[in-house]
Amino acid sequence: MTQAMLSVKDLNAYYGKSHVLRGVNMEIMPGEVIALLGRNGVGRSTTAKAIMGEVEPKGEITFKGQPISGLESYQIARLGLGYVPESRDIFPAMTVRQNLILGIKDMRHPGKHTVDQMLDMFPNLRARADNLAGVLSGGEKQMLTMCRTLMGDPELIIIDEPTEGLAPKIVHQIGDVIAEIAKTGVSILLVEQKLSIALRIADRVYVMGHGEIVYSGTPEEFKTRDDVRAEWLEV
Amino acid sequence: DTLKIAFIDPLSGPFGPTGQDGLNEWEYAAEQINAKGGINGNQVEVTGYDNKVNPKESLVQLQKALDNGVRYIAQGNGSSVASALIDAITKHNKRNPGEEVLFLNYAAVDPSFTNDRCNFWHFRFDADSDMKMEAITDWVKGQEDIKKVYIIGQDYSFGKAVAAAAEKNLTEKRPDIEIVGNELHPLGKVKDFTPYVQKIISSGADAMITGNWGADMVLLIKAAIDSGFDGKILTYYGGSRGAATAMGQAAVGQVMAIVEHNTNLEMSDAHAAYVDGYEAKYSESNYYYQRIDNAMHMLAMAAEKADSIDPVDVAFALEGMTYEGPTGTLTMRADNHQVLQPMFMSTFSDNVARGVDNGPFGWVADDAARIEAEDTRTETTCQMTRPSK
Amino acid sequence: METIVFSLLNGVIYGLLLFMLSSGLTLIFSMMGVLNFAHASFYMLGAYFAYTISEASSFWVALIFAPILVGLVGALVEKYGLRTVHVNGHVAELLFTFGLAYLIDEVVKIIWGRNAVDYKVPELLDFPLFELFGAQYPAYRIFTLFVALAMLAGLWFILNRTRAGLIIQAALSHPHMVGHLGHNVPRIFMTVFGVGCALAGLAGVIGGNYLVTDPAMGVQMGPIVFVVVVVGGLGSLMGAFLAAMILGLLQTFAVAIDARFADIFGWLGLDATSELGSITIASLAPMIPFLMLVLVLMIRPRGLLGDREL
Amino acid sequence: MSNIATDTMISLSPSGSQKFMQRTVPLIIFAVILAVIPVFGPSRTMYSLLNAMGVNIVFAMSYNMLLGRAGLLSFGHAVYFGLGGYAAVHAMGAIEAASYGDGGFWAGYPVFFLPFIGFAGGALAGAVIGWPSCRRAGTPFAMISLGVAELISAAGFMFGSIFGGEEGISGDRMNGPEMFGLSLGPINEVYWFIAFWTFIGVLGIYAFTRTPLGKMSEATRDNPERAEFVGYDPQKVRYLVFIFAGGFAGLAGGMSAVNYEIFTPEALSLAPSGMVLLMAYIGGIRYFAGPILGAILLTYMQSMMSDYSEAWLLYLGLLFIVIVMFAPGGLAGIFGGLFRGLRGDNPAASLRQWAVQITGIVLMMISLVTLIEMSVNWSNNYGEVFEPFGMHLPHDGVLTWAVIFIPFVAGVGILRKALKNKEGQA
Amino acid sequence: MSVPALSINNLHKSFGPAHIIRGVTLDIEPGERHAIIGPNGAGKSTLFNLISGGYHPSSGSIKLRGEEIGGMKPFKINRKGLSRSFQVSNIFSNMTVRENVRCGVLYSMGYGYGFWRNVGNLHDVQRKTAEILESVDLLDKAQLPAALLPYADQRTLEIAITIAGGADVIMLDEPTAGMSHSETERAVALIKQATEGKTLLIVEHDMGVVFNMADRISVLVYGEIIATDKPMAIRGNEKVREAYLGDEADAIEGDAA
Ligand SMILES: Nc1ncnc2c1ncn2[C@@H]1O[C@H](COP(=O)(O)OP(=O)(O)OP(=O)(O)O)[C@@H](O)[C@H]1O
Ligand SMILES: Nc1ncnc2c1ncn2[C@@H]1O[C@H](COP(=O)(O)OP(=O)(O)OP(=O)(O)O)[C@@H](O)[C@H]1O
Ligand SMILES: CC(C)C[C@H](N)C(=O)O
Ligand SMILES: [Mg+2]
Ligand SMILES: [Mg+2]
Repeated sequence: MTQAMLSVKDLNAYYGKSHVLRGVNMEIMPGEVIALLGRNGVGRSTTAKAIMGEVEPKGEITFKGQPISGLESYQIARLGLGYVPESRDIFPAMTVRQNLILGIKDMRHPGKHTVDQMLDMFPNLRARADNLAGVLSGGEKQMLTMCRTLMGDPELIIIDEPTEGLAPKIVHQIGDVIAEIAKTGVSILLVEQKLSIALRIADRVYVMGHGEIVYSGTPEEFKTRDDVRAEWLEV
Repeated sequence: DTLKIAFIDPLSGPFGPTGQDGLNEWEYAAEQINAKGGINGNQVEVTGYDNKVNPKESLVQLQKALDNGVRYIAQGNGSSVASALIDAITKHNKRNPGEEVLFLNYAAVDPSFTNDRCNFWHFRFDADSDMKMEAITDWVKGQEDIKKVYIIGQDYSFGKAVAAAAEKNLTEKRPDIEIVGNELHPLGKVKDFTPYVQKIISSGADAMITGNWGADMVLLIKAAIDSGFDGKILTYYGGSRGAATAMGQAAVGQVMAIVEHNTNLEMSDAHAAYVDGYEAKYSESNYYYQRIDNAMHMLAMAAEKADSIDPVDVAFALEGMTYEGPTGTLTMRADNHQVLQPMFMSTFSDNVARGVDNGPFGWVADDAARIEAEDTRTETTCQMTRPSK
Repeated sequence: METIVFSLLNGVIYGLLLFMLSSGLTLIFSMMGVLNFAHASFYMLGAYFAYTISEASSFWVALIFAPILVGLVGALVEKYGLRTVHVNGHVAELLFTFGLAYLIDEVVKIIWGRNAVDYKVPELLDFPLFELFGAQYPAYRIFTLFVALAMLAGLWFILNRTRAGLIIQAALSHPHMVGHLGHNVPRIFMTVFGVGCALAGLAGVIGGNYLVTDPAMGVQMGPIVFVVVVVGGLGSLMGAFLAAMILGLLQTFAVAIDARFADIFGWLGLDATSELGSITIASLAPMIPFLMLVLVLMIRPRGLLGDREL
Repeated sequence: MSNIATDTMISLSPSGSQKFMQRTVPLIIFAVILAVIPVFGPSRTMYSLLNAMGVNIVFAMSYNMLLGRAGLLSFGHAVYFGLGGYAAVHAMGAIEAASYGDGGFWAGYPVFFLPFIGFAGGALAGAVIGWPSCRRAGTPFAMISLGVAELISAAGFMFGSIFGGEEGISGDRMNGPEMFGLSLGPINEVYWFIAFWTFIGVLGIYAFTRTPLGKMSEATRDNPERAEFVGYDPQKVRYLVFIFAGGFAGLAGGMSAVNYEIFTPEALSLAPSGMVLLMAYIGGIRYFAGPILGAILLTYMQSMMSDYSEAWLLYLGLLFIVIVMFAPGGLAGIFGGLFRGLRGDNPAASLRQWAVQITGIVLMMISLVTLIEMSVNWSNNYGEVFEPFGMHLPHDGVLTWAVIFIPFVAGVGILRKALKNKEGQA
Repeated sequence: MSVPALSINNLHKSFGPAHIIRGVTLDIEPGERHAIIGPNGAGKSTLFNLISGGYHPSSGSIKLRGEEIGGMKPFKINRKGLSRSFQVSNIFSNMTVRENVRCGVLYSMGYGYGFWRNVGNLHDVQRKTAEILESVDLLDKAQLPAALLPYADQRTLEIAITIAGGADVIMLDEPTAGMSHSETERAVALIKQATEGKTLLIVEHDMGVVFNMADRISVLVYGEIIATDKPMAIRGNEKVREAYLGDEADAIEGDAA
């Protein structure tokens, strides 16, 4: 059996006294695209944050067999985990190009992507390459964040709500891009609300409810499970 | 009983060291007099109160001192503080009859304290800045080769007083001397005096007169020496702590200071023992304020004469009192409460029996450099109002 | 003529000293956004370390090791102090350094005493290099000129040739994100702060014997360092250099000018004996930096060459 | 308009009794404390200390109108304190001149009300200087205030007729009509004057926080952009707040003028501006009462601690750093935490927790104080030795180092354990 | 015909060389609900900023009820009765929810920069605040610090502050971004109710919201309005499909989970 890329066992997390994650278990195999679904506020973003070390994780998280809970976030990143947060966090006072350069972890060993490739991928960005990132439109910011993370050559990317606030057409494009990225062999953990996208590109689906994984299966199987949808996704 | 003296001067902060030296000498003087039975049978107790050279803080410390039963205040660092204290003490004495307080000024030399603003409760044991300038210019009078003089000082009441006196005295005593510059610089703000010094050098001055003290004095002299100024530097406070280190070999014979004492004067055995005792006790500081020793003795004599340690009695007794001090006869003028004492134009030297700042340099004054007490007398505009006895 | 030559020379040297002092702060302030109030205290530490080292061995050893030591102190301060406060924002950082300044000043007094120490110019450089209009020019001053230029070059390299600057700037807006991109932000912060302090230390090694080494030297130089950095413009080393030079020259020229307000504004009917009229230009010298500070902030908030506003 | 809205309005805003408990009671307690102090027959020192505290309380509170409430970090607040104070001293002089001279307006003006003049002076200065400085917030504001403070205090030494040079301007408070039977001569009478104005100052500043302008100053601090989109000009808000802060600083200046009967240009300089910053911050800028605590503590340290230790500035620096690092809420934050703990579900546990923490802190302090005092005494080099409680602690004594190390190690150990426990509980 | 509530004429905006708004002309009638859609980066938020005073137009005019407001300061425009929300929540995070709303209310009720009145005693302000909280259903959270609100509630508060001042032209920038389906529905209902009788200008990417709410829709692409029309017509417009909607035009419900 191949080793899981990322494995999360019995993960708990707290905000102050509120217990947000209550024993999350999940596994991501190399090259897999996983969609993490769930209602607002069930803890999907928190799961991402806990894996990335932004929220203190209680439980076992291993990446390529190596335990990563308790590591500093830069150490986690250097192991090959990329993260596109919900808040996007572009660096507003820097140009688009500088933002991209910052995605490179070590200038001496730049990754396989170059800034130019990235700008080709998103023509919108190319036009703004030397503008300050702070003035980008909401959608442009989203694209920038994804590219920036790719610059670091991650083996697994956690993407939190990439399509939020995007024009319908772009939403579709983003879906394509993610699928494209996946094809290069990168594993992806996609936190998404829009089922159409999630189901189109995911190999497997996890559904989260009340801080736990309540369902996992393939998209095909999931489409047949109206009960899961009804109980955990719709209102 | 004890006679309590409150020493209100800076004990922390940038001026802390200067204040600490003063306190050391007051304490030492008290110790010595206590060993001989105290003042009129009372032990003397000196307590330091830190005013951080701040007039307002001085008033808080004054209240503290009053609480502790203090009736004598000693202060010297800064005429501005002295001025505030004089005001406060006058008001206190007016508002609290029977609890009068006496102010023993050992270093604040603004001439107005013994002129227009003279005050019964204030006695000054240091020569005022006019008197010191008289002494300096008297010395200049004899120096034929000094033709051009540059006056530089700090921009505040004291610096202005020095400049005015220098100008007035020089024109009177040596009308041939050209005053090639008269400059005031901001107090304690200049970091590099080189531009000033170069101005002085280009003016062709053979001598510079300055009342600067603290960092302003050290930096000024250092810049002058580094830039090769070779005229005389006539100072008020060249002898104070830390200056010798900064000046170094190059300043020998060039820097002079007007003081009431230096440790290389001829001293009686008793006095030498006194100085030695001090320097042994406080190895980091040098014996500097002879006037503190003088003040302590005069206070003792006055108390004995009045047979009381009540400030009012002591004040009346102090008026006009003479004292045979280690350097000669001292007189406390009755008309304005200013002491008259012999002064010395000391010269910075590397050939000394006693060095300062733990170094090889020190200050010397020969007989020619001595100014007799009577010669330092200046006119006063004081109109003293005295309390009824 | 004399005055002009002197003032130029002195202005330049004083300006360079100011630049040396503030270059470290430019680094720290523009990269980390920390208004380090203790910067001048690190300058003082540099001078004292240099004094102690040069007593034990020589000035040249001190020239190398004193800044390194100061840098280490700075790095420790960052690691165990500033880092904790960082999360509470810039005001907290600033206040931390404010307290640190007190602390360093007091500790210096305890270790080296309250008086000036005899930190001497190295004998090798202790001679008048040339004489101009009767005034000697010490070789050491010219030496400072070269050190300052070397610093300028070195710093320019650090700021422009390394990505550290970018990373730190990024970390100011989103520290977590920078971590997620694989950058060890804390270590970079520590390094920058350390290097900034080391630069202050170097200025102390040079300035300590040029001026005086005493416990008040830090307090005296404190505010003017800010002026240089702000007037020069955030993030701009050349700006800081320019500002330092302008300040140095203006202050020196002001001292050299023998004029009173009345001489200049006489046409307004200002009387030389009046209070306003009798103010000399020279006495305004120490105010010039602050006047510049206020004017620049009001008219051109990004400073002379800054690339962004404060 | 519906009933619901009316009902909810009532339920939303605190009830009358709540208001009374939260707002009126603390003020009454404050007034009572002020009124009761003389009953204990304070000494002269105590009085002068209390008076200084009163002045600093108002000064620090006025500073916090800027820093805490409006988010404006100023390094030059003493300028307004000083200018207000000077206005008051000059007025005091005018009163004196008028009462010995030919009367006029000033002859009838009681010294007791000089703080009004101070307020006017400070506010006027704020109105003039604030105009350019309030255009920007944040660091530019801080830097401008620094520059302005340096400029004004330098000018203070230049214009002798206004500021009196190094010596300052003095006055005599015992002139003009008496108020409330207070001659203001003896210090205990001055106390009543100070107490009165301290209360007025605190009350006034409190009232200000409750006004629309006061509320909007907080809003502008949090989010100036949004404030602009609800109809407010952030510059104008800052400017108006600045004037008021200047006014109350001037009020404190007026109190100080009467208390000390002297004002020196130093009062305008960076040092007091820095001090008031320390007071407000150490006290806690997020709490209304924070600056009061800070003013009390720092005034005490400034005047009294220098009697006990030469290293008092070192202690001040340390205290400040510790607060900045570990208790950004300041003293008020610490007390608030204690209070909440006591009212929480498990007061006994919190008490135990604090007892442990305090033990740890005290142990570390013992070691630190010993180290510092030993060093200070030793470095003074007069052969002095630190001798607390009859112990003899020279720098080379074994006992000394034992007193330094053992409590330190013990203290660190205890604190670590305490912190671990706390985490375990969470 | 009545004066348009908002009338934009040949508006341009450039940032340096970047020409972002390229001649927008648009009239919005009083009481109309008007949506602006368009690709990311088309300039929708920029247009909002121009109208509300955040940016200074490069050229062209903006009239509010016939009065020119182009280039005025935001607070002046706000006082004339135009209020906006932000794409990213922009609230007073250290204040409570109630205080946040009150900040929105104060100026419009004439209390301005007053420093002689106690806000606690301004009963009309209290009442208005309560009304607004009530209407957006935040009453039970009134005493919470705004920073602690869940995301969706923060968005709601954002709207509450915007409508608090009683402006009759309301501009909302992506009010439902990041909300779940149910939250979106609630928000839509709330917006409909709160802007009853007022002029509404809204930017949204959620086509469900747009088509459900708008009387008319303008499509902004690269700084130009390529179409302004009734929803049905926009849906059928080929240019719009190509530039913006893509295949989504058919599945207009939106498909938030
Ligand atoms: N910083 C925080 N402090 C306190 N509670 C928080 C914090 N961040 C999130 N929460 C709470 O934790 C829970 C889970 O949040 P999380 O962001 O993981 O949800 P999510 O599933 O990603 O939902 P969303 O669709 O809102 O992004 C929510 O109830 C949220 O209110
Ligand atoms: N201050 C500015 N300087 C330079 N370019 C700017 C500035 N503000 C906005 N832009 C550019 O203008 C374009 C329009 O931005 P805007 O924010 O208006 O887009 P938008 O239509 O709201 O997009 P979204 O739907 O993604 O929010 C973007 O390409 C952006 O980069
Ligand atoms: C201690 C002295 C330097 C004080 C100074 N002479 C003065 O009167 O101000
Ligand atoms: Mg989320
Ligand atoms: Mg937008």
